[in-house]
Amino acid sequence: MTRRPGRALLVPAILLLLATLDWSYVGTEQFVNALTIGAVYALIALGYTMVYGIIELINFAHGDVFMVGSFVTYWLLSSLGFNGTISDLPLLVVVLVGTFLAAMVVMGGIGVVIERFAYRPLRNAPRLAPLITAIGVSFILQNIIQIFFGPSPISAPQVIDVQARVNLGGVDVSVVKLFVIAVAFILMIALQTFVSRTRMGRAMRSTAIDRDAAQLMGVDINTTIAVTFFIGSALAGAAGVVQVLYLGTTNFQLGFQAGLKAFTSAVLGGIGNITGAALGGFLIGFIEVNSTVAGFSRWSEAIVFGILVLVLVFRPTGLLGQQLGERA
Amino acid sequence: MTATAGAAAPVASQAERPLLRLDDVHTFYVHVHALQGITLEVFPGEIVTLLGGNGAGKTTTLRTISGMIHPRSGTVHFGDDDITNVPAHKLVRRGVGHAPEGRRIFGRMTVLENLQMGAYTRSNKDELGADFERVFALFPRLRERSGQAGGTLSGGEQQMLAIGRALMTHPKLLLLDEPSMGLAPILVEQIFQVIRDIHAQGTTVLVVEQNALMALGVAHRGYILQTGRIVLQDTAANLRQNPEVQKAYLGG
Amino acid sequence: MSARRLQGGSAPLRLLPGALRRGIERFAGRHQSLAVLVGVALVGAFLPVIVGVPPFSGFGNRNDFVDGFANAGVFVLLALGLNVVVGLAGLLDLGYAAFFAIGSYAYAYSASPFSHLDVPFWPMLLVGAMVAATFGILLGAPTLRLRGDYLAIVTLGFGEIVPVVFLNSDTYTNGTNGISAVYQPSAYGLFGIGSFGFGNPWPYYVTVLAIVAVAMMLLYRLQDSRLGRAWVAIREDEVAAASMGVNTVTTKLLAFAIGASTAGLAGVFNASKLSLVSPDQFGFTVSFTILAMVVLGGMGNIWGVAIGAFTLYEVQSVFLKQLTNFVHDIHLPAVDLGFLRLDISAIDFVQYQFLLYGLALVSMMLLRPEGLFPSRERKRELHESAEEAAESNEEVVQA
Amino acid sequence: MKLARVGAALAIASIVVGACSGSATTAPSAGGGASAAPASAAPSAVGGASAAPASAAAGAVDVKIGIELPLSGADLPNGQPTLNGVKLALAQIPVPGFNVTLNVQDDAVNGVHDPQQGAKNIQTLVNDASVMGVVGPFNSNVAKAEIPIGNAAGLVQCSPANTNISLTKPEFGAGDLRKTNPDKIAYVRVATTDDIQGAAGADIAYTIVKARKAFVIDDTETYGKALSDQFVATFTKLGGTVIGGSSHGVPKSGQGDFTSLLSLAKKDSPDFVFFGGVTATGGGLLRKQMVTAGMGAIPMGGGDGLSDGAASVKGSFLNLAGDQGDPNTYMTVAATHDIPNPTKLAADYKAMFGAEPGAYSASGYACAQVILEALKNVGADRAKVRAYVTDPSHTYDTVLGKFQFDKNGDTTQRIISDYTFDPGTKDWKFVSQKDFGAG
Amino acid sequence: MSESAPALILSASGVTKRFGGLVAVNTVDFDIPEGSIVSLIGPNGAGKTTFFNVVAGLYEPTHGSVRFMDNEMIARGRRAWAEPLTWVLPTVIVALLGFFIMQVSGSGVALALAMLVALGLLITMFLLAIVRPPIYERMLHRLGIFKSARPNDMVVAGLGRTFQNIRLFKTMTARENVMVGMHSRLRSTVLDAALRLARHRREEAEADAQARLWLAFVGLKGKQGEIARNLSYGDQRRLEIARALASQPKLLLLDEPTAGMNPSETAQMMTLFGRIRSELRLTILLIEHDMQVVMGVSDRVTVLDHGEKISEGTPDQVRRDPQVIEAYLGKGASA
Repeated sequence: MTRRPGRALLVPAILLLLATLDWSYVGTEQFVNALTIGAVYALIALGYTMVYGIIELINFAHGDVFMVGSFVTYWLLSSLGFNGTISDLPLLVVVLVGTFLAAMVVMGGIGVVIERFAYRPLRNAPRLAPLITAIGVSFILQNIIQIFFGPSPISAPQVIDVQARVNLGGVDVSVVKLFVIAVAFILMIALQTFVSRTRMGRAMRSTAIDRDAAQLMGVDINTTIAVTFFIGSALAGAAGVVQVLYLGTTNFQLGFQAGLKAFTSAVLGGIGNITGAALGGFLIGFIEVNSTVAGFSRWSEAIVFGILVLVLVFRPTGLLGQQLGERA
Repeated sequence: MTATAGAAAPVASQAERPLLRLDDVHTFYVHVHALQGITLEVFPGEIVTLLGGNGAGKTTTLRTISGMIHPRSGTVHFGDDDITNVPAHKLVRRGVGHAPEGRRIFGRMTVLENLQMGAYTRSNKDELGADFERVFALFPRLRERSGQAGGTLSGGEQQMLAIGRALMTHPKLLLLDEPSMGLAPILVEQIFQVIRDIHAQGTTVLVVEQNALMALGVAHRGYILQTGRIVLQDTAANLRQNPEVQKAYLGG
Repeated sequence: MSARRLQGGSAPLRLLPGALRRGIERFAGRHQSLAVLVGVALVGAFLPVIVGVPPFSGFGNRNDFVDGFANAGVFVLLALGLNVVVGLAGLLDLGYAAFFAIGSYAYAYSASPFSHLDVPFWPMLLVGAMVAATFGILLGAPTLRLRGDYLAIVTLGFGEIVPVVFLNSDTYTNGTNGISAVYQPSAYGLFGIGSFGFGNPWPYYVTVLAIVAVAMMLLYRLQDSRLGRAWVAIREDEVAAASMGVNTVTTKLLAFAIGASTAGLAGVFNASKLSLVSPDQFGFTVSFTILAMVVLGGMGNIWGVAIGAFTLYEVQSVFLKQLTNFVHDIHLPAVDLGFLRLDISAIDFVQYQFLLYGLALVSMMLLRPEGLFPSRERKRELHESAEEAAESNEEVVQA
Repeated sequence: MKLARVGAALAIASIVVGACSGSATTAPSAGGGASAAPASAAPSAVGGASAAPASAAAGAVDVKIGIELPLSGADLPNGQPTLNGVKLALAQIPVPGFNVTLNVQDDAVNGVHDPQQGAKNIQTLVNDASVMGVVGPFNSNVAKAEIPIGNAAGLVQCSPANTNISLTKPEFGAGDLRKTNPDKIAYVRVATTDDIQGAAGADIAYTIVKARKAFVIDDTETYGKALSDQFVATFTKLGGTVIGGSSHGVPKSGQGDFTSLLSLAKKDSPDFVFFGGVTATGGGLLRKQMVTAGMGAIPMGGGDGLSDGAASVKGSFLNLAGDQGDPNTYMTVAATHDIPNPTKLAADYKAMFGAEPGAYSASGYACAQVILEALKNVGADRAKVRAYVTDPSHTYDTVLGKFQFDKNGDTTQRIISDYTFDPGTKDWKFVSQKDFGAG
Repeated sequence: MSESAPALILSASGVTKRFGGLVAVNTVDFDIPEGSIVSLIGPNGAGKTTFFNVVAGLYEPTHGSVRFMDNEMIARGRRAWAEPLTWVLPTVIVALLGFFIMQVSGSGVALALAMLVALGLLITMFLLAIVRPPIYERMLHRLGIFKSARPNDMVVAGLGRTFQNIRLFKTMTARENVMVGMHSRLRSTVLDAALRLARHRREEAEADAQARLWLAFVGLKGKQGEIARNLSYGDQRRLEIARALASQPKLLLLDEPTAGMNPSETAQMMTLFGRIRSELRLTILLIEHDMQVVMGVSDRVTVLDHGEKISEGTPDQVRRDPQVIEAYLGKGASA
């Protein structure tokens, strides 16, 4: 494909322009809010999009994996005896790194287990069958959490001081939010590098394109799909940690809305496309914040979906999705 | 053709142990009895061709050999190993390379990445470099296009890439499924020349073809399949002379 | 002549001995509409009888059951409608509850103290269906170019937008409070079973049976017509269908419209029976439940889908709710394993509804991915992937 | 496939195991845990049909109280403590000559309260001839589907929690709900209505907190929206300013995020934030985020949906909101403070269920008291029980204090109390109360 | 037609199709005289199938146009951007009118009425735009707005096709497949089917009988009840042709109909082509790799390479064209 080089820069240029315009409209604080909300959506959306890319499954349980991740974080922090801000910086760093690692590993493992028992047996089944099991799994996860942690919202320890602020261009911005955004970007870049540069990343991409051919190259499909689920779920686990750090509360029903938004993000960006999912997540964050600023908080959900519909009407495969050749 | 190629073993010696042996293999697709007792052998250093009409079971035979599908009964041996139920991805390490029907290249990955996928199971950097050189020597076009997405190649180039990718697995036995399908006559000749070259470099080849004329031109021996059974096996020369074969497959 | 009809009609008959079944199938093949009417009538007469005998009689009295059956009828209708969209035309619609909402609000607005209007129920059935059908077309139109899961997310979006619109349009919908005291139908003394009213589920039961029977009859007829073939053709291969002269746009829109109109009917009926509509009744869980009904029943098979809907409704709203009482009543002995004591009778299953429901969904899909009563097409599709992989000679799409 | 089945079996086993540990969190004394079931002291927490007080005589008349509450999913924290309140009442109040048990119906479908299921449940209770009265429902829209059925059947319902004005007051359309028997109402409730609560909230905010500029948020649900609308109306009438002129709706806020709304509010520097909603739809989160947004010093208030226990109660507003801020930071309004002996109720509840009572446990208890009182006076006759309960001349002496039901079935106890957060006890502290009379 | 020689059934001029940066077909002119068999050959990836899909209405061309049966059916949309205006403008005008009347008369009723009418108009126009009935198309034409025909429009106009990789409706029976092919020739509506009117039943019975005839014509007699996917490969190719014929086309596009067939099957196929021409008097456009087929049946042959036409003429002319030999046939393969 002989792409004109200007074309590749066009999308980022337009986005940058829009972002700048929006910045001047909503102001720095709301801009950071949008990035923060978007970062959480984007992290969850990545898992959606990876799983979709490799086995074409809308993994409705993914939002609940995120929810379980937040509970794992809560359990971890509170059973280690942390119940508030940690002011000792080295300790904080250790706790944060440890929490992220632990939550990501645990959730990745859970993702692999889910794939093994609920989806793998249905790999050759009619394509709606795994969709229904995905929703079944979502109910199971919700109920298990409800059994162990109770149905009420949980107050989770926010180890980073939520009141800490830094001055950014004349505006005080919450440190937690910046941390959330930074974590999201680091994880996204790590993922992108992993998928495009490593041998396993190539295996994942080739499996997504043609499972049989990948197998003939010596790729173990089952392992590759399991790794995909591991990474996707681990990212959802990271989002769960972020949820706890940022909002300090979680409940067993958190997953549905988050999953819905993340799924929307993934589709908006072009499902199966990692950059697209991230872009979609941030876009939805911006749409929500803008509708609130414009005084339409009651309608924000309708606006998000309305824009999604509009985008898809003009670009039927999402913003960065592959265009299909045939029309009918 | 290249300095890196090992010593060629052009003529099969029937006395040797077969490199590949299928023994009374029955394969099913759920309820369809696709292979109904296939027995065939490929000896080291041979080019063997598998001919037959559409739906005769040629592709299924290759998929059974490469472990994409497992037979319900019968055995498949590769060298001394029973590989009947070994999954495809493990067979690649043992030396079975398969360029599937319809090319099946990774359209969204670059040519280079496609070749790297072929080398997925291998880690020896020096060997790999040599193999890349070997493939680029066989198909100079691929070197020119190494940065291009596989899906944007022309049909012939895609076929070259598919074969090159299979070669990157460094196979002892290369399975080629309809390498000439859908190609212009001029390219068909090139592809068969490449098959000869690959063989000359020491790789055993099992090729499934529609184009019986060309296939029997390069092969040492051939099998003819009909509805999941082998109905005829002989040397290529004899098959070319067989009136039945001429009528059904050579348009004579 | 019609393998499809025989097959479609046979779903509930698989339990019968061969000769009898073949006889019924032959009859059903020839007089299909009659067979549907007779079938629904038989089922309709059978259900209230069976609940009078143990063990069912232990769970509640007959009126409770009949009331539940009338509710189940609403879901049967919804599933039948969604089956047209998902099962026949292959368009994955995840926001189907929107049309249910539209039908419900159409009736609630036309016949309640809120609007001071009192349009009779019976014509509103048609009007509700037509309003829903119109919205089916309007909401279906933007999705025409979309494929597979992109379609799914857009329909899901509409499914979320519609309740938000009802929630925020206070002037016309009474906002979050919803419209209550919706008028109930008048039987004009035509039924011998008493009038529609609270506490007497029978007229509703009979009405919903009649609606279901008519809907099933019409759907069978459509499925066997030019349109039905076009739906299946689009599901199988949209490009090929278009290249054979099928107008994919109108055909898809008709699928949306007919699916939506069935949901509209269900909405009108449900609003009148419940006498209440509120925006929170039409969330994603409703859409999803209907989809699960269709998939569990066997996509594309009208009888199968109806049975799937009935079964899932009863599981969700009766069985799981009664499980605690049931298990408690049978007094299973507690099992002492030393390290832990299992007393099944003491478990409060109400709390585990989610878990049981989720497990039921997962295990049913694992055991029968093609649904309880797969249509002929679906049964084969299940085996498609394996064969397809083998025979595929698809080209890598260029560009 | 085989593995998958093993997985399913494991999961089922986990329910059973989970059941043991799970029920321990809600009701360890109820026979769930590893300990042996209590012999006879308490009714089973199973909620089945056998919750009999130990004192029940043999040969007594079997009657039931119907329970119609959301008991699964997200609504469980609303339903379960209320149900437990009823159970406590049954265990503590002797009803000589009767063997009173429960008929428990859950109106949540897929974890969300569902009017259709509610209608079906009330139908089931109507059809159970031994049910003399019903405690429930919890949610207003469920009530709207149920009231006509109960009214037609003459089965009295006592709601512990409904506050929507249109359920009882004819001027807001309640007459339409009881068309079948307009003069025989069959629905009463022990909670004060939204209009009074919202107005009281505004009154307190204006006069006690001395707020002049309020920012109002609601959860777009029936209760929250009505409360905020009433707050906005009264607050404006008193002379205060509501930023934006009306309430800002945040749907599904329990799972959402108030950050950007708060950033928006901050620009207009409000001196009061009012939340119409309950803890589960975002009450606690909102307070938490106000702190994050640097608005921790601004007082926040809400209705009785937020006054759900001390900070030690898991999942309560105070538990979620944390204890940052000064004593005047939060305030809620709720029903009367004159509960005769609140500590005894809490202690008894804790003894029986091993947990703090919920916001509506006392209300559930009171509803049970009302029905039992009627039962004692008129015997096992559903029609008479209905007539007795709804008779405006009867006064009930309950755990909520003394009250009557007016001709619409609303409680005459229209005292609204004001609570603030007490950092010492980490609990709500009573400040004042005001009687809104019989209006 | 007034022109010389045989009339053209299809005439493509300057057809170009780009996918992203890739030019699949580059300024190709192509004519098909009525009653002829014309072949399109060229190496794989030369753009044959893409050109085919443009002609069949599946792809909108980047440049150029296609006339079919004397109508310009396919071209790049002209003034297509103006189409949404036709939906919105009437609405705006009516709404403005309402405002005007309200200003003049001071009554809100007129405005309300106008708004209602405007909304109705908007919905009507929108629905018209989706369904695109002939009236709407005529209106667009009068406004100078041109939109390419869709595949089904081409079928109605008289074009039938098969696919390179067989694209049957796999789970339908052979008979049903053929009946889908008849779709555009059947008239019964939803209502007819729902009410099972006599007319609908008659039409269905006729269609059924006709489907059997078509199956018999291609040599699938007695296989009407078979599920398409269970048919043998050759039979599937035949069924695809029967399905295309059922739409009663004037021009039949066959995309590699003998691919994957052995010589004897190919010979039978060639006989079938002959019968289609002689008995049904159809024009055929053929994409083929098998030179024997191409040279055996074609009146004219066109060669594409890299999206461009490199040669055109009778089979003999093309076979000797050095350019064709170099790019496609190879030196030894002209046999």
